[in-house]
Amino acid sequence: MSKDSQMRAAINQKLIEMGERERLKELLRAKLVECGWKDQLKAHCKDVIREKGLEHVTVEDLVTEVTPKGRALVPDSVKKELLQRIRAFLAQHATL
Amino acid sequence: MSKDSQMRAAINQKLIEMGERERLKELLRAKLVECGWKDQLKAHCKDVIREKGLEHVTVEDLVTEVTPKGRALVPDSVKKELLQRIRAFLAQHATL
Amino acid sequence: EEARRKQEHEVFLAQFSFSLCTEIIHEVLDETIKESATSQIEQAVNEKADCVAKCTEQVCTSLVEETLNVDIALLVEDFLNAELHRIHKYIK
Repeated sequence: MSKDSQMRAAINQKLIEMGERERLKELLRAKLVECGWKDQLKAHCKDVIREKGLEHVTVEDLVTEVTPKGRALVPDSVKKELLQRIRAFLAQHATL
Repeated sequence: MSKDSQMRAAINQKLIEMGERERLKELLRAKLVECGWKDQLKAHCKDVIREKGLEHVTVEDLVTEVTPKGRALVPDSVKKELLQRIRAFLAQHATL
Repeated sequence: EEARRKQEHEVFLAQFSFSLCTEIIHEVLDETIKESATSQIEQAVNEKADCVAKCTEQVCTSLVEETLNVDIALLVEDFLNAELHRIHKYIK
């Protein structure tokens, strides 16, 4: 294992241990609701179901169909905020 | 056309296509005879004529007069049986 | 040497932060998209079942009314004819 991947594994371990990974995920979930992403996704799911007909759509089909748009719809500001929080956490725990 | 009226049209279409609509009407008629509906309605016709006098009653008048009671006299059990038969038919034959 | 190591570490942290951020976004998005897809399909299935149930009842009601309208008209006509016949016979 290289030095980098050792370090990566150690940080990941620490993030999980300290509950920060879950907190980051929670923060993102909350931001996605707050910025209307979740509603947009719901509407897109509805459109696809209406377009293809309920009897022709499985959950897997729907996931495949809406994922590209779902990813594209995440606002840059949300991504930036998450990145900053990760950086702040790492900076705060400089020994990592 | 609204979603509901499309659905109603599809159900009717299926019932007519397979001759089930006529069979259901026949079943209803048989049930009405069986439960004494016809006799009760005739008795009601008699009452109306006794009250108004035969010379003052046309077919249309009498129809208008006895229809509400005719509808009310259909037992709920008969309506339920009919509904269940339609449901069973659709479950067996239709992809709506 | 110290400065070089520090800079390397900074670069590493920047890259790590970015890849962790992407990883978390993908993880959360995948979970949320799957949840939404499942619940939207479930909701559509329920809505359709409600619609079928409601429309089946309406079709049944109209079938009963249609049959009753015809049968009541026939019954009344037969009844009046019979009454008239009876009276004529009585008068005779």
